[in-house]
Amino acid sequence: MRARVFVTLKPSVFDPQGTTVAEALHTLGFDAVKDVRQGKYFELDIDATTVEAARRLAAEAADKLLANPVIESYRIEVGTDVKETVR
Amino acid sequence: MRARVFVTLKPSVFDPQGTTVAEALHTLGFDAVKDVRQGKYFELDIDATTVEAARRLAAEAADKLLANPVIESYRIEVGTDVKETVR
Amino acid sequence: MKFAIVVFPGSNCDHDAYHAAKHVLGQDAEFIWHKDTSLQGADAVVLPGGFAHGDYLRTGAIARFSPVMQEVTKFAAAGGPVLGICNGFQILLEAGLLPGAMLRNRSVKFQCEHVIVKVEQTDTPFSLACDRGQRLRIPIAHGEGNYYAEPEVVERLESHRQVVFRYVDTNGAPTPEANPNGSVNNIAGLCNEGRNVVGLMPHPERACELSLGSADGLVMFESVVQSVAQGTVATVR
Amino acid sequence: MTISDEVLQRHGLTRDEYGRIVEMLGREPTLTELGIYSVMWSEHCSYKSSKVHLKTLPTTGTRVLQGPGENAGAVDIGDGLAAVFKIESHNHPSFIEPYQGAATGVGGIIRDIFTMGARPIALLNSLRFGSLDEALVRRTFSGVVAGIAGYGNSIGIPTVGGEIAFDETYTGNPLVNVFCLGLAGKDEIIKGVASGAGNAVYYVGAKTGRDGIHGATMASAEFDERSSEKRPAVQVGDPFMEKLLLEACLEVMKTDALVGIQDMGAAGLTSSSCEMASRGGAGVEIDVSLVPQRETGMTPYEIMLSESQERMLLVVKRGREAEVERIFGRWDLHAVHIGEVTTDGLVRVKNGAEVVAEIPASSLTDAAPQYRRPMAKPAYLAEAQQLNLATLAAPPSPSEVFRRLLASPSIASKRWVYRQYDHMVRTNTVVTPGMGAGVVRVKGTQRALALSVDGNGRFVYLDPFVGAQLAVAEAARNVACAGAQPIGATNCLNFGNPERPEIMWQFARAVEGLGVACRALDIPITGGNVSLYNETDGKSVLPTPILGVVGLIEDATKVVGRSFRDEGDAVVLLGSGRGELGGSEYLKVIHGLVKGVPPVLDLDLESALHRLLVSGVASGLIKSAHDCSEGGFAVTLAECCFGTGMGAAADIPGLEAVAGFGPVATLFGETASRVIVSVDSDRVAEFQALARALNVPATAIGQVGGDRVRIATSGEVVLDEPLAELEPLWSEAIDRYFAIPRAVA
Ligand SMILES: Nc1ncnc2c1ncn2[C@@H]1O[C@H](COP(=O)(O)OP(=O)(O)O)[C@@H](O)[C@H]1O
Ligand SMILES: [Mg+2]
Repeated sequence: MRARVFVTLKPSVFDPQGTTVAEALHTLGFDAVKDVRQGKYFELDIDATTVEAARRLAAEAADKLLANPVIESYRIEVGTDVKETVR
Repeated sequence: MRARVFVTLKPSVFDPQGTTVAEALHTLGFDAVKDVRQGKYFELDIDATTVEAARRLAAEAADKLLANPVIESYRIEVGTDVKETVR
Repeated sequence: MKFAIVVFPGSNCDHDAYHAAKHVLGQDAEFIWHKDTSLQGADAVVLPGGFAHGDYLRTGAIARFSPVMQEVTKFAAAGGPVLGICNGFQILLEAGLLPGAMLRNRSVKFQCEHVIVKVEQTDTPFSLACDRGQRLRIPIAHGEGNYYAEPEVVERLESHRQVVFRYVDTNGAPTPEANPNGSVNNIAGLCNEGRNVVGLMPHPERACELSLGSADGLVMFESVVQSVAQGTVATVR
Repeated sequence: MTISDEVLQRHGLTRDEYGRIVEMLGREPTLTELGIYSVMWSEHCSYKSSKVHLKTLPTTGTRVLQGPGENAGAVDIGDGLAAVFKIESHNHPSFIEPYQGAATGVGGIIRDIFTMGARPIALLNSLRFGSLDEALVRRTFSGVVAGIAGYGNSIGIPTVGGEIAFDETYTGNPLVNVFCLGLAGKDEIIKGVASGAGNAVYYVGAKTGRDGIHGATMASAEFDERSSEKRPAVQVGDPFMEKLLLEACLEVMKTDALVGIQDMGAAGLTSSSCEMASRGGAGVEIDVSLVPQRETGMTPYEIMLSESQERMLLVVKRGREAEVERIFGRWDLHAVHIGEVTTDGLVRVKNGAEVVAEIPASSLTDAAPQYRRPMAKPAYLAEAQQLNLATLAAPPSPSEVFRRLLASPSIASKRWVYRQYDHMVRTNTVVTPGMGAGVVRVKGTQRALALSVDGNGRFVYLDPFVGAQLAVAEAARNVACAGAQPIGATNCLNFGNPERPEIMWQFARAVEGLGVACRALDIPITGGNVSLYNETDGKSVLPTPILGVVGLIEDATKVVGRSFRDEGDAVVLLGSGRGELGGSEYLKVIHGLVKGVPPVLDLDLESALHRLLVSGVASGLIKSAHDCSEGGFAVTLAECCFGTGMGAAADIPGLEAVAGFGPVATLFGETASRVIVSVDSDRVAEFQALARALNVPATAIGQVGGDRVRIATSGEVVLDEPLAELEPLWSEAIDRYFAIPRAVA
C-alpha cells in the first residue's frame, strides 16, 4: 500500500525556503504567485492489508521520525484515490 | 487559489535521502515500510480565477524553477478537493 | 591575463578564487556582480563555490536566472574558458552549459575533506598543464555533489572524453571507496563538447598553497594562464 | 491596570521587581511596558544572578581593545588589526529542535561579531550530550551537528575546531556553545550605541514574526487563547539572509554614515533599542507599525518581544539615509526607517500615533535588579570527593582499558562531526579540526591565530574552583601547543538553577577559579555568556564553564599540530605525572564513577609551560605538540601517532598507587600541565636546555617509529599494541553509533 506523508512547517513558523522560492518566482515574472510554503514529501511503500493499518503506520513513522512536532505538522494520504496531473 | 506541487526524483534515479529514511525506519522497527522516496512539496497561493489557470501557472513555475527535468518529475493538485488527514 | 570571478549574493568562495588568481598566481582578477551584464573584458570566467541564492530549493536553480549568466553563456558559446567550482559547477548544470544534475551525497551529509582526483583529459583550458593520469589531492566541501546523468548521456560523456577529473584511490583506481559522494562513474569534473567549459566539485582554489595542506590545485589555474597565452582558447571581447 | 500575581509570574517578575518598575515609571506599566521589563530584567538579558560575580573577572590588559559590555570583546593582534570574538550558548532551543536551535545559535554569534565591524573568519563549538547509546541523544547530537554545519557552511565561515563530551547529565539538556572570531581594523571597531538627536533608526533584515515569544512572557488571558500553535518557541534560521546582512552591514560600516548598530538577538527589538539608547546616553523613539511583519495582527507587545532571526537595528546619521538604503538595496535588502534618536533618555514605542511604551532606557539596563543569591556548599561534595581505589574492583588489563578509552565517545575522533563542517572555506585554515587548536592565518600579515574551546564538567563538579582553573589552563595550553601566545579569552558558563544555593555556590566558586587562573596566566576575559537553569526534572547538568582562548602566532609558517612528523624523532614529555585519577575518563568508563578531586594545578608551571611551547615552536625545535587531557598519557601518545602511519615507543616513570592501580594511574591518570612533544633527535639537548631555563620538566622518553604503540613504565613494558588495531577503535567509534544495518534488498 502506498502512503504519502506531507510535512510542512506550521503556519506561524518562518519558512525561508518558501520565501526564497517566492522571491525567485517574482523575479521570473510569476507575480500571481502570492505565497509559497515549502515542505517535505515522502512516499512510503507499506506492507499492510488495510488502508487504516497503513495510515496508522505512516502516522507513527511521521511522529517518530519524519516530522518534528515542535515546528512541523504533517498530513497523510493513503491509497490511489487522488486526482492528479503527472508530468 | 491553492496549488500543490509535488516534486519527486524520477523512478530511475537513486534517492539517497529516501534510502536513508527507510534505513532509519527499519532500525526503529518499522519493517513493514518496504521503500521510501523523498521529494519536495510546495504550496503555492495563486491569484487566479479558475482551477485551470492556477494549474497552468503552477505547471509553468514547476517547469521553469521548481523541478529539474534531468532528475525530477512533478505532479500538481489544485483546489481543496483532496481527501486528507491533518495532524 | 584577467580572471572574472562572478559573485552571486551567496557565493562564499569568491574571495578564495580571487586570492588564488591574484595573489598566488599574480594574475589580474576582478569580481563581477551577478546583476552585471558585462564580463569586463576578462580572459577566463570563474563561477565560485558557495550557496548562490541560499540554494534551499536546489543548488544553482535560481542562480541560472541571474543577468550575468547570459553573458557567461555568450562567453562560453564563443569558446571562452569557463570554470565552475562546486556551486559554480552546479550552476553550470542548471544553466545547461554542462549536462547532468546533482543529487544529495550518498551519505546524505555535507562532506569536507581532501580527496584524490585523477586528471583524465589534458586538452581543456583547465587541465592543459597537467600530466594525463596525474593525481591531485584537493578538498571537497559539498552536500550535493553526487553527479547524475542518464546512462546515454554518461556514455556520450565518456566516449567524447568529456570526463576531465575522476575520484580515485591512492593507486589511481576509481573504486567505490574513493568515490566520496556516489557520483556516476566516479565523475568529479567534466567539460562541454567544446571543451572550454569545465565544472568540478573539488575546490582547486583551496589547494594552491602548501601551508593549507596542498598546492595541487594551482595547476588548474596555471593551465588556463598557459592556454590563454598560447591562444588555445578563444579570446572573447 | 491591575497586575495579578499570575501575570507577574508568567512574566518571570517578582512582586518586588514589579514594585521597582512602578517606582521607576512613577505609574503602573502598560502591558507592552511590562513585557519589555520582563525580558530586559530576565536572567538572560540582565545577568541578575551572575553580575556580582562576573565583575570580579580580570578584563583589562595591554592588548584589550574592548572588554565586556559590547556585543563582543576585542584584542589587538598587531598590524593595525583586532581579533573580535565571543562565545554564546543555545542550549535550550537545541534540545527542542536540534537542527534549528543549533543553526540559529551559530547565526546569533556571527551577528555579534559582524555587528562590531569585524568580518567573521572562524567558528568553533563546544557541545555536551547524554550517552550515544540512547536513540534520543543520537538524534539530538546529529541534529545539532547538522544545524551547525547547515548554517556555518552556507554563510561561508569555516568551523575550525571545537570539543564534545558525553555524560548522562546532559541527556535532557544538551549544551551547544558556539564561538566566533572576526577581524576588524583596530580603529574601526563599531559599537552598539544610539546617539545624536534626530539621527535615524533603521530596521533591516528578516521580517518580524511571532517566533520565540516565550510562554513565560505571555501576558493576559486574551494572549493565552491564541494557541501555542501561533507562537513557536523555536526560530528557523535563514543563513542566506544573514549572508546578505553580513556583507551589506560591513559595506555600510565602511562609510561614516553609521553611528551604531546592534543585532536583534535575545529579546529582539526591545533589547537592541534599549541597550543602544542606554549605551549612548540617549533616547530612542520607534514606531512598531513601520516594522516589517511576517504575520498579520501582531500587537506592539509581540513586535517588541519577537525573537525572529537575522534582523539588525542601525542608527544612521541624519542626511545620510539614502546612501545607506542604497547599499542595502544592492543586496536586495530593504532598510526601513522606523524611528529617531532623541535626547530625553526614554525608549518610546509608538504604534502609529499612539504611544504604547515610554520607559527610561537606563532603568532597563544599568538599573536592572542584581542579586547576591544565597549560596551553600553542595551536600554531594564531601561524599563525591572521597575516592578510595582500594574499594574498587581490580582494574582490567592496561590493554583493555586502553582500547575502551580510545573508543569512548568523549575521547574518540570527532571526524564524523567535523567532516560535516566546511573547515577550509576562506583559505586561511592552517591547522584543521582534529589536529589540536584550530589555527587560521591572518592574510596580509605574517601572523596566525590559534583558537580553542575547553572545559571539563566533571572536574568542576568535583571542585568548581579548581575545575574552572583547569578549564582555563587547558584551553590556553591547547593554543600554546600550536605555538601561540594566549592573549584573550571568552567564557560561557553553563550551570543549573541559580535559585538553588548549591548551584549558586558552584557558580561563584567557578568564577573565582576563572579569575585566579586568568590572572596567573595573564589572559584577560573580554566577554562571555551565562546560561543558567540547565536542568531536567530538578537535576542539573554538570557545572560546565567553557573557555574560549585566542592565541597569537607571530609567524604563520611556524605552526605545529598534534601529529608526529618524522620517524626517529625524539618523544619528550613536558611536565610530570602524578597518577591522578579523580574525575578521570578512566574512572567514568571503567568504574562508572565521577569521584575524587580533580588534578592539582600549578599555575606557575602552567604559565612556564606555555612560554616553553611558544618559544620551542617559534624556534623550530618542537615539531609536534599535544596536551595530555582525557585518557592521560597513553591516550595522548596514541593520538600523536594516529593518522601518521607511525607508532612510538616510550618509557615513563612508573607511579606508586594503591595495590593494582599503579599501571592505570601512570598510563591513564589526568595530571594537568603535561604535553607530549616531538623533537629532532639531535636537538633534544638544546630543547631540554631551553626547558630547564624555564623550569619545566622535559624528559626524553622515547622515539617515533615502528607500527606499534609501546609504553614501558620504569623499564617494564605495560602496553604494546599494534597501531593498526588501535586506530580504527578511535577513528570509527562515533561512526559505529550511526552505522545503520543495510536494508535487505
Ligand atoms: N561569563 C562572562 N564573563 C564575562 N563577561 C560576560 C560573561 N557573560 C556575559 N558577559 C558579558 O555581558 C554582556 C552581555 O552579554 P550577552 O547578553 O550574552 O550579550 P548579547 O546581548 O549579545 O546576548 C556581554 O558584553 C558579555 O561579554
Ligand atoms: Mg548580542
